[in-house]
Amino acid sequence: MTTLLSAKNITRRFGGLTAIDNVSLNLDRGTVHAVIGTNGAGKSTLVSVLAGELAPNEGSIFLNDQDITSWPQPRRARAGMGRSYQRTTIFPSLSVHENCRITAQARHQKFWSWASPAQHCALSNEAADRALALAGLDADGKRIAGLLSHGGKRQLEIAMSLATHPNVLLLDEPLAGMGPEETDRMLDLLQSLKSEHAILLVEHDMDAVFRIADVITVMVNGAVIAHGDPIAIRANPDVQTAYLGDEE
Amino acid sequence: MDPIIFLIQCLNAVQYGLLLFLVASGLTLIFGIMGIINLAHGSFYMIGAYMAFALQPLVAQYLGGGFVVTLIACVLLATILGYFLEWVFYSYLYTRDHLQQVLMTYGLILVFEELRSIIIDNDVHGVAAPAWLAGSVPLGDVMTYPVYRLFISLVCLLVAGLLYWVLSRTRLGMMIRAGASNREMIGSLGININRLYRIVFAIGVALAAFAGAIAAPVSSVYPGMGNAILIICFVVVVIGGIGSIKGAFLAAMLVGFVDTFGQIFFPAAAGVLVYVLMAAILLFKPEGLFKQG
Amino acid sequence: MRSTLRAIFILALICAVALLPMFTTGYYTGLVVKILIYALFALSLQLLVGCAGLVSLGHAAFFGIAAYYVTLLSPQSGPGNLFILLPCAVLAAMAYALVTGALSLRTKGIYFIMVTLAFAQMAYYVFHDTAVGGGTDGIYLYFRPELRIGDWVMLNLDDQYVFYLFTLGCMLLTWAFLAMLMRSRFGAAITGIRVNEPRMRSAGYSTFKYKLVAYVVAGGLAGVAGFLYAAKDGYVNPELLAWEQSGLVLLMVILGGSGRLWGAIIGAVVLTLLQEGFQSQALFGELAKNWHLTFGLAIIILVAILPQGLAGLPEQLRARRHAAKKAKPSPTTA
Amino acid sequence: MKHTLSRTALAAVLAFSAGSAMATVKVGFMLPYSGTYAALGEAIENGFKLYVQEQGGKLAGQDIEYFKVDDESNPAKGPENANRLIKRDEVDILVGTVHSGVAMALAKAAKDSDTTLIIPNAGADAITGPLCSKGVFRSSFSNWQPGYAMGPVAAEKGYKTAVTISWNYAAGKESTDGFKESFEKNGGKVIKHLTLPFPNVEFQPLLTEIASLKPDVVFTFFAGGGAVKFVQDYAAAGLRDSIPLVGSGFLTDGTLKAQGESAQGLLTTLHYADGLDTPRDNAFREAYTKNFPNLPPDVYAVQGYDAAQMLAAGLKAVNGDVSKKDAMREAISNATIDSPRGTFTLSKAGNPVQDFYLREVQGDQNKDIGIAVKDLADPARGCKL
Repeated sequence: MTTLLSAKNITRRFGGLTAIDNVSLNLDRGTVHAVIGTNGAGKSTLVSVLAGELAPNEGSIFLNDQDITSWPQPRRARAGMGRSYQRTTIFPSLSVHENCRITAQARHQKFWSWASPAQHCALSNEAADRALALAGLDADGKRIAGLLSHGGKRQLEIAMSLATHPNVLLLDEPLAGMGPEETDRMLDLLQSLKSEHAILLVEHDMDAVFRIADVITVMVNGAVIAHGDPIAIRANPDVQTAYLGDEE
Repeated sequence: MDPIIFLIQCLNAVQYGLLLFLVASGLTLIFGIMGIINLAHGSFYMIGAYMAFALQPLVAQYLGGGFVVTLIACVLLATILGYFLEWVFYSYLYTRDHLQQVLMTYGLILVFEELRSIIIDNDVHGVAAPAWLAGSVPLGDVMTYPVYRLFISLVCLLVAGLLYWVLSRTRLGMMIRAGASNREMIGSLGININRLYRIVFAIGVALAAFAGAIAAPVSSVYPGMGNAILIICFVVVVIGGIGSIKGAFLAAMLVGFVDTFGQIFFPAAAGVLVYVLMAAILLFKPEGLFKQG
Repeated sequence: MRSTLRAIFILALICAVALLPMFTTGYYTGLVVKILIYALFALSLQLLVGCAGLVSLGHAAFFGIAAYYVTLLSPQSGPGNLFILLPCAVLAAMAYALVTGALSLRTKGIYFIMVTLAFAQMAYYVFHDTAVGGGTDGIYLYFRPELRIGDWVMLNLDDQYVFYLFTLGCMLLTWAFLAMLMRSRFGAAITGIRVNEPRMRSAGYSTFKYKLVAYVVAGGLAGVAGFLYAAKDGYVNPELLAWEQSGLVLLMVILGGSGRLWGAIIGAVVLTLLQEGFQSQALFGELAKNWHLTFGLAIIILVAILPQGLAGLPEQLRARRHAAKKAKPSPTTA
Repeated sequence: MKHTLSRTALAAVLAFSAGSAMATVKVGFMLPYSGTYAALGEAIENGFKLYVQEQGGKLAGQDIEYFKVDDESNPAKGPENANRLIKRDEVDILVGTVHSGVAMALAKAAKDSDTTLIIPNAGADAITGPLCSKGVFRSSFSNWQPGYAMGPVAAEKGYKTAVTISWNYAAGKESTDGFKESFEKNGGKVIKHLTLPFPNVEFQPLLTEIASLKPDVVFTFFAGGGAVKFVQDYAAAGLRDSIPLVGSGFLTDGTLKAQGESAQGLLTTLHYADGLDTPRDNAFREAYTKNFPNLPPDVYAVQGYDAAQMLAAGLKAVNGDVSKKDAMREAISNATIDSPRGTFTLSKAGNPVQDFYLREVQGDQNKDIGIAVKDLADPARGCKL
C-alpha cells in the first residue's frame, strides 16, 4: 500500500489558541483513514490545512513524496487532491451535470480558449458522466441541483470531487444529516472508491466509522490521543474516557 | 518652512481632521452597527450647513439668540430629522444587500440636493461668524490665525470627547459598542434593536449636521458641498476600520495632515494623495486599522 | 420554436435601431448614440457585476482614461487613424485595469467596492488637478478619427450616420463577444467563482487569475465605450471619471438586471430615457427644472420594487404567481 | 356654415404665410442659473432683455423668442446642453456663457453646427484664438485683457515682486498670465502662482503661504461667490494692511454688498466702472435700476446689454432675415457699439477693442479713478481667421 499523502508534525495556531498541536498522519491508497473527535477537536481545521486553505505554522505535507507545504490549494487540487465540505457547497442554479462538468473542467483548463463553448469539452463531459455514475446520480443529470433532496445534494458533493480525478479524497462529515438508507448507500460508494483512492474521513457517526474505516485517529483539543485499527481504538481506555465516555 | 508656518499648517490640519471625524464617526457607527452603507451621509453635512445659514436670521428675529443658539437649533432639528428618516426610509434598508443600499442612498443624494435647491436656492452664501469670534490671533510678525478656526477645533474636540465618554462610560455606549462588534448578538441580549438603531442613526445625523453648521462660516455654503466630503469620509471610515470610533478618529487626523501638507508640498498631486494612502493601507490591512469584531 | 422567434425579434429590433436616424432629427440621433455608448459601457460592467460577482464602484476610470488617451494623441491638424488610436486607447485602459485590479482583487466585499472607488478617484484627480488633461476645463478632439490604411480612407466617422452605425456595430459586437465568452470555459469558470469561490479553488481553479483577466477585459471594453464618447462630442473632461459616473453605470446594470447579460442594455436605455424625460418641459413642465428630485425618487422606487432588475421582472412575477398559487389551496383538491 | 369656414381657413393660411416674413428670431440663453455664478447669469439675461425692451420688444422688426438652459457652470454637461439648444430647439442665435470651460464647449458646438454665438462674459482666450470662427463674437473681454491692464499700474506704484492666485481653470490661468506679461515687461517679477480647484473656497492654506512669501503685491482672479469669500478671508487673515491686493474687476463687481468693509480701497481694472458719468451710462444705469431695483447695474448687465446691441446691429443689416448668416455676421463684426462702458469696435477675431479703467472701491461702488490702458486689443494668438 503506497502512501499518497503524509503530514508531519502539523501545528496551526489562531492567535493564542492552538487548533492543531503536532499532528502527523498518512493516507494510503486503498484505505479509509477516519479521524474522529469531539466538537472543536480541530478535525475541520486539519482538513483545511491538508487541502491548502490554511497554511500550517509548523510541519510539512507531502503528496507522492513531493513537498507541497507551500503549494496553494488550486495547485494541490490539480495534483490530485479532492475535497468535500461539511456544509453542502454546490451550484444550485445549474443542472446536476453542469455542476460536475465545471469541477471536471478544472483538470482540463484551457484558459485562453474563449471561442469554443464549454459544453463541447468532451473530456470534462466524460469525467462528469463517470463521476455521476459512480455516485449513483446518472439518472438526474438534467435536474436543477438546487431541487435535489438533502441526501442527493451530499451525493452530488462527492460526485463533484470525483469529477476532478483525485487520488486523495478529503471528506468532511459526508454523512451529516443523512437517513439510514442514504448512509448505507454512501458507505457502499466509499467502499467502491477505496480501491482507487486514499480517503480521509472526518465523521461523527461512530457505527459508520467502525464499519468502513481501516485505520482511525482520535483527536482531542487539537492533539492525537490514539491511532490504530478500529478494534484497538474501541478497546483503548483513554479514548473511552476522553471521547466515548463510559458507554459500556 | 519656518516654525510659525508649520504651526499654522498643523492647526489647519487638526481643524480639518476634527471636522472629518465628526462626520465619519456617524458614518462608521451607522455602518458598523446597522450594516448600512449610507451614501447620503454627506448630504446631512450639507443640510447642517444650510440650516446654519437659513436659521441664523430666524433665530435672531424670534429667539433673539446668537450663533450658539443657532447651533443648538441645528443639532436639535437634525436629530429629529435623523429619527424621522430612520423610521420612514432607512429601516427598510436593513434587509437589503450592500449593493441596493448604495443605489437607494445614491438616489437619496439627488433628492436632498434638489430639495435644498427648491427650499433655499442655488447660490453660494457666506455665513457670518459671531462678532466675539471674528478676530484673529497674531502669530509672529506678519502672520495671524483666525480665532474662529481655533473655536471650531476646540468645540469639535469637546464633542469628540463627549462621544468617547458616552461610548465608554454609559449603558447606551455599551450597547452601541456591542452592536458594532457583533450585530447578531445584540438581539439576544434583550436590547430593543429598533430603538437602538433609531438612536444611533439620529446621533450620526446630528454629528454630521453639527459639523456642517459649525464649519459653515469657514467653508461657506454651496451646492454639492456634501458630495466632496462624503468620499473623504468613506476613506476615513475604511482606513480606520468599519465600526471603530477609535479607528475613525486616528484615520481622520491622518487624512487631515496628509491632505493639508499634501497641498503645500505637492500641490498638483494633493487630491491623489489621500487615495494613495487608502489604497496602501487596504492592501496591507484589508480590513482597516482597527477592524471591530 | 421559441428561440427562433426570439432571434427574429432581436434582428427586427436591430434593423429598426439601425434605420432610426432616417426618421429623427439630429438631436434624437445624438441621444440614441449616447444610449448605445452607455449600453456598451454597462455591458462591460455587467461582465464584472453580473458574471463574475465583482461589484466595482470605479469602472468609470477606464472609460475616462481611454477617452482622454484618444483625445490627447489625435493630431490637432487632421483626423487620427482609428487603427492606431482605438487599440492604444483600449490598451491604456486595460493597463490601468491590470495594475489596479491586481491590487484591489486582494480585498473582498465592501472593501473591494471602496478600493475600486479609491483607484478611480486617483485617476480623476490626476486629470482634474494636473495640466496633463487640461484641468477642469477638459480638452478638445477637433477631428473624429477615421479608419485609414495608408491614405485609403475606409470609414470616415465625421459623417453622423456612419458614426451612428459604427457605434451600433461596436455595441452589438461587444454583446456577442460577451455572450460567447460566457458560454466558453472561461465563462463557466467565472460563473462558478461568482456563485461559490472556495468550491472552485478546491476543484483546482486559481480564481485570482480568472478574476484579474475578467477585470482587465471589462476595463478594455469600458475603454471602447470611452473612445466612442470622446469621438461623439469631441470633448473630454475629468467628470467622465467621477464617482457619479461609476454610480450611474452601476445603477444601469442593477436596474437593468444583473441576472442577464442584456439586462445592462435595458438599464442603459431606460435610465438615459428617464434622465431625458424628467428634464423635458413638455412632460413635466415646471418640475423639469428640478429633475434630480423626480429622478432620485424614481431610482429609490425602482431599486426597491425590482430586486432582480427589469430583466428579472418576468421571473419575479412568475415566482410570485407560483408562490400565490401554492399558498391558497386550489379548489379542485376539496 | 361651410362658407364662413373657408374664409377663416383662408385667413389662417394668409396669417401663416405672412408670419414667415414676420417669423420670430429664436435666441437660446445658455447661462448659469445655479451654482457659484448664478447671480452673473441673471444679470446678463436682465441686461439683454432690457435693451430688447427699450427697442419696443422687437429687434429690426422681429419678435424675439427665448429658450433657456441652465449650464450649472459644469463643463462636463457643456456639449449636451449646447446640443439641446442647437439641435432640439433649433435656435438661430446662441447667447452664453459665464464659465470659460463651458464656453469653450459651447463655441465648439456652435462652430460645428454653424450657429451664430455671442459670448456675454466668458473670457477664455482660446475662443478668440485657436477656436475663433466668423460666427463667434464676444461682448465682454478676453481673460488676458484685464490682467494685462493691471500690470503697468502695479509697476507704476513701485511694486517689484508679486504673487498671483486664482482657481485652477482657464479663466484664472489666462488672467494671471496677462498680468505676469505686462508686470514683467514693466520691470516687476511674479515670484509664485498659487491655485486651487474650482469652485473650492478653502483659501486658508494658500493665504498662509502668501504671508510667508511676503510679496509687494498680490494679483488675483476670482468672481461670484468665490470673490466674496476670498476678499473676506484675505482681510480676516490680516493681510489687507500689510500686503496690497489688486485684481481684475470681477473681484469686486456685483459683490461689494456681500464683501462690505473688507473690500474698501481695493484697486481693480476692468472695461467698466461706477461713476463714469457719461450720458449713455447714466441712461443705462437709470433704466436698469428702475427695472431691477435691488440688483446693481454691474459689468455683467452691461455685457448682456451689449450682446443685444450686437445682435440688433446684425439683424438691421439683413432687415431681420436670420437665414442670411454671412451678411449678418459681417455687419456684427464691423459694428461700432455705443455701449454704457464707452463705444467699442470688434477685432477681426470678434473680441471688443476697448478702454480699461482703473477703479478703487469706495463704499459700495468701484469708483473710476482714471484710464489704465486705452483701446486695448486682444492679441488673438493662434487665430487663423
